[in-house]
Amino acid sequence: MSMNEFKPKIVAFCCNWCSYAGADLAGTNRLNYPADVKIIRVPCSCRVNPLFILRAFQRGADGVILCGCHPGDCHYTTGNYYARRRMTLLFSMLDYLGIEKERTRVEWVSAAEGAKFATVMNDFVKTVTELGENKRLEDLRCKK
Amino acid sequence: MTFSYYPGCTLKTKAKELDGYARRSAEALGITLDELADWQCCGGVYTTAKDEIATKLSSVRALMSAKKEGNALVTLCSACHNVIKQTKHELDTNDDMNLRASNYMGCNAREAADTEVIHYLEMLRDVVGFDKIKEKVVNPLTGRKIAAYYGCLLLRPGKTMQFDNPENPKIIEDFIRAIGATPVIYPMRNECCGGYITVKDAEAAKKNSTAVHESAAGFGADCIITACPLCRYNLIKAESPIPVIYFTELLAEALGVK
Amino acid sequence: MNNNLKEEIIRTSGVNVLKCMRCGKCSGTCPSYGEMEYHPHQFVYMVEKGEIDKLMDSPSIYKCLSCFACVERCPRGVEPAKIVEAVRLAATRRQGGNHLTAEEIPCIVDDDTPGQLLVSAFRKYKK
Amino acid sequence: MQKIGVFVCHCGTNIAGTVDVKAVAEALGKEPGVVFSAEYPYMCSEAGQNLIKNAIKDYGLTGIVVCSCSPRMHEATFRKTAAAAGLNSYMVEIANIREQCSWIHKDIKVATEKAIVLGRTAIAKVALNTPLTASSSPVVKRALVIGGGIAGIQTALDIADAGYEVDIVEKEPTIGGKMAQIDKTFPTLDCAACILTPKMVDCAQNEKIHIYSYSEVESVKGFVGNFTVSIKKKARYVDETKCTGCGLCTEKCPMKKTPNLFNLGLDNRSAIYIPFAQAIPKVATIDADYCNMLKNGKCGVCSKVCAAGAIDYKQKDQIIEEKYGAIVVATGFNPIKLDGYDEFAYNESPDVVTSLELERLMNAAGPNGGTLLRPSDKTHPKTIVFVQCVGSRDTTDCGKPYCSKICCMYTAKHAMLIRDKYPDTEVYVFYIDVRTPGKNFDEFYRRAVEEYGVHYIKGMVGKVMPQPDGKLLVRAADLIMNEQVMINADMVVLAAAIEPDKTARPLATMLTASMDTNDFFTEAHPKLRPVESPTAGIFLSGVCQGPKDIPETVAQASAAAAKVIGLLAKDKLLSNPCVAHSDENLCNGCSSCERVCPYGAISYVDKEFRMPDRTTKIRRVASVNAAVCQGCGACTVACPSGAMDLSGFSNKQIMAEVDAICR
Repeated sequence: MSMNEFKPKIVAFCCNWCSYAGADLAGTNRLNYPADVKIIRVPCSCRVNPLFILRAFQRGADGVILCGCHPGDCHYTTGNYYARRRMTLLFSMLDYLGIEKERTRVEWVSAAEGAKFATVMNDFVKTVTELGENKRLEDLRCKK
Repeated sequence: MTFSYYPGCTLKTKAKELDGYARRSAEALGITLDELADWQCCGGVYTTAKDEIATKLSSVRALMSAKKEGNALVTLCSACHNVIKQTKHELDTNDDMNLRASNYMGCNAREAADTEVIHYLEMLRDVVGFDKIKEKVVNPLTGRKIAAYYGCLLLRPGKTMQFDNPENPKIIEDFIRAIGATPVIYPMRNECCGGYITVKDAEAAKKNSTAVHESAAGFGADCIITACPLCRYNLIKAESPIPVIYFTELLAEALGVK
Repeated sequence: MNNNLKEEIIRTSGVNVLKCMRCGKCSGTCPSYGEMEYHPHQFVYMVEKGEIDKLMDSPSIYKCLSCFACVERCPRGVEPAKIVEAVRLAATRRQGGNHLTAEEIPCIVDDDTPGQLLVSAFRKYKK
Repeated sequence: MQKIGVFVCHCGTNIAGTVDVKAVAEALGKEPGVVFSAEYPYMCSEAGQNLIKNAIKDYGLTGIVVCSCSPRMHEATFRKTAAAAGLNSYMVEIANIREQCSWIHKDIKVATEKAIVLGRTAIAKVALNTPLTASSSPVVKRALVIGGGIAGIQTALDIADAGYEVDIVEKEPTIGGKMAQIDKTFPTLDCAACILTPKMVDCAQNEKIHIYSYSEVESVKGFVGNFTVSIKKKARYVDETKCTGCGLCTEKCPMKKTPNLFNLGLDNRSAIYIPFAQAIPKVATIDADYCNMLKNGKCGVCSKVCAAGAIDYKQKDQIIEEKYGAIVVATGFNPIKLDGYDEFAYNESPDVVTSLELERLMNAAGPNGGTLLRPSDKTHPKTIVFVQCVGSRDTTDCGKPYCSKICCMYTAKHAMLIRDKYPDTEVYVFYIDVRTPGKNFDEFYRRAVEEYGVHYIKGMVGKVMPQPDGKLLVRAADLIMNEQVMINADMVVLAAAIEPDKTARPLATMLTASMDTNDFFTEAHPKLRPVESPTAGIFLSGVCQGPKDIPETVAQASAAAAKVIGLLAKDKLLSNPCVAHSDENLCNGCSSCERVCPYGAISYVDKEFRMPDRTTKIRRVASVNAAVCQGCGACTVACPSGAMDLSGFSNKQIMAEVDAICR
């Protein structure tokens, strides 16, 4: 597969209150970002279990991004702080396992930041595309 | 404290007193000004165009040699300060400028931006401290009403120069208070004297300069001080009714080293 | 409408003329306003319209003092002075586009003329 | 085995324009578990909903997926549709193929492929959905209004009118807000105090309304229908219940050099003060920064002259806790600080004033008793220049990018009033655009020009230069004449941009209500839910949501009140059933979940378990209070044994979604 054709698989976890709404706003404002990003709605960034991210990489995702409300603005007061701490640990472990740090990211996107959502996604897809396919954690048994 | 010092071309010719008083005062204040060995003329004005690289290289070289000396760079002439500071900012923010300057110079030009550029007045305020100057004054200029003339080069563009509030500066006023005189606030103190236009349109320059000295005199100033040889030249050419002198002259006078 | 020139001006100045909201504060603050045929706000608008030739041929480009009052006070961060500079450079870079020659200097200089004046004038008016 | 129905919406051309909806319906029809798949131009229309209902009945569907707009838009609609057809409303999933697909992609092939992936992700999820039933919680029949300006006053009056208790928390010693400082109102020119003060009195006299003046919200806990709010009553050193508002103390107080903040510091008052004659509550307050008794322990004059014995120098801040069903934010605005605009000489000359300062200068209760005089020398100004958009529509660091909306109208009002009262005064208004949409607004502005001879000049002022003779030389552009004008003015009035009150940001954090980048509260929907915050139970009234004038503020205040009344009228609220639950067999009682729960919804109970050997054992296990749980899911990740899970967003469901995306 040549680099030009490589289309990364990217899973984006978005909290329902800020980032999912921010993604909607990006749509309402017709701001483009690559179709490689597929969003999973979660109530809060703290709902994202590290296992979900491991599962994504196991199933062949090339990048995983977690978006939540800005620190201090969490709908559930403190959820994004939990998420930030958990992800810091998880990402450094993944880095150790050979999943480059650039393949994982946490971003804060508020409901009003449609433009930021699009910018973040464009940038993330670009970064992951440059890294190429992720094979390190992919479970070949999952492949058909 | 030791600083690298960039005097600039005019301070070696028509504005020797700006330079001389500055050196003597610095000495009196315990500051060593170490003149850069190989400085070249800054070019007088900063060219804002993105594709003008060569015109900015003398500033890059000055920054680079100060970095080699390991000192912050002190400037005195407003024009030199403006050009060097803007060049530093461009190196800091513009990758293209960096690349092209590096190609010209055969080294990594961005490193030049590490050099801190401070104007002599900023040195007085932030390094020496106006309080300290007040203590060292032997000949306070009590009763003198002095108008600070900033012009444009020291203050603008405000975001790059970071010198003072560009619309309501107070550094020279504080300086005037430190040497025992009374500052005169007048609205034209941050407006342009006419600058280089005097070469082609002396009348237009005169109009600008006249507005400045009329404003200062109207508010009761008995003298105007500046850091810029061109401002001084234009104001005097426009027949200022009150003397226009360099701020370093007053500093030297107050410190008793004139 | 000269699109190539327009692009050149926008590129060399680094200014986004579309940010202008036409308030005229640049012209309300310009100390050289009275000397100019085209005023700072017109520079911005005419670049947007691509009317660069008119600007290049106008003496207005030599009247700007580069004092940056318009840049400092613009509420939209448009930086009109950079536009004027870019247009002037485009004009002086043309063959025979110099606005100042060495021959003129002796008539201008007097005993007090600071070197700074001549250096800056040449930088502004001659290529 | 689930029987799933898939419904793909065209949304006119919004989706069908970039997504091949037929292909999507066809592809999703082949997914495992799917027994019905259809597309329709408008799924949210009655016909579309009927299509869903019929399919549920005809095919015995156990779950449905609607591929349409954002769930934030129509999830509730389709849940109702399902319920109407006898399907549990939580057996519905939405695939967002509009905001997150058709609207952001241009290529039909790419968008169609993505829509299919999003559809199959929803199918994978719905296959694992379980029917959920919402539990209910009671509603506290009392509302809190934060801010006692015209917005808060109107909201409180309307709520009280409907028979509900309502409290107003106002940080100043009196309610009234900015409107109390305004002299006249546009476009009718009636006096602000004449129309505002009766409403303030109504508030004070209404049995259902309680005013906490000189108070601030300290903390907010709870959720819609059941908030617990701590209110800090700041020490005013005067017993409100005893003070009669006679004002004798303010006359006798020797500290007369205290800046009068109600007059924006344009004159002075005493250290003990009543902000203005019609203040509500009409109770004195001591300014602790200026009172000699509080600062140095010397004086005590006010205490001696007070016949009611209301002065209490030892008074402390007091915290009051109250329960509310709904909270209305009405925190209002302030003009921005003009420190970044020294080209207009505001800090240099006292004769350069803001428009709000001009209101006080023209007000009969203001520093000059209603005669317009220059602050510097108290002379009558003959030439006045108004500068519009000072800090508004300004993308630099010191300004605001938005239009402050009210300045064009109040400037026309000021200009007109000045020309009316002082016909010898020339008035110039420098404008960028005159923005006067609104009933009778443009007519009002035109009257200023045509009947009152106000000089409107299109262009911006570049610099204001104070002159030695005390005049203000104004340099500005006249863009239509294409010339630079110089005006020798006596006064310059700056229409400063307005910004949300500084207390709004920390309040938003307490309320977990979202704000935009300018610190205005975000509404739940910009068009359809303009007075509700996205956070349930929080409502927005007045300028805290965006710049508006008095008529608009009052309209929004009443709208917010209507929403509050609608909420308080309910006895019970159905709560979100997507809450956490613990598998007692897996729980090891470690307390990890309890520690991360921000609501204290998790407690531990000792429970008897039957062991394999037929003995019983008592184990400590987690128990979730479903009425308190808000469903964030923090506990599900904290749980080391995997006992905790979240209904509606279960581990299995999210894993299935991940799998479907990566397939």
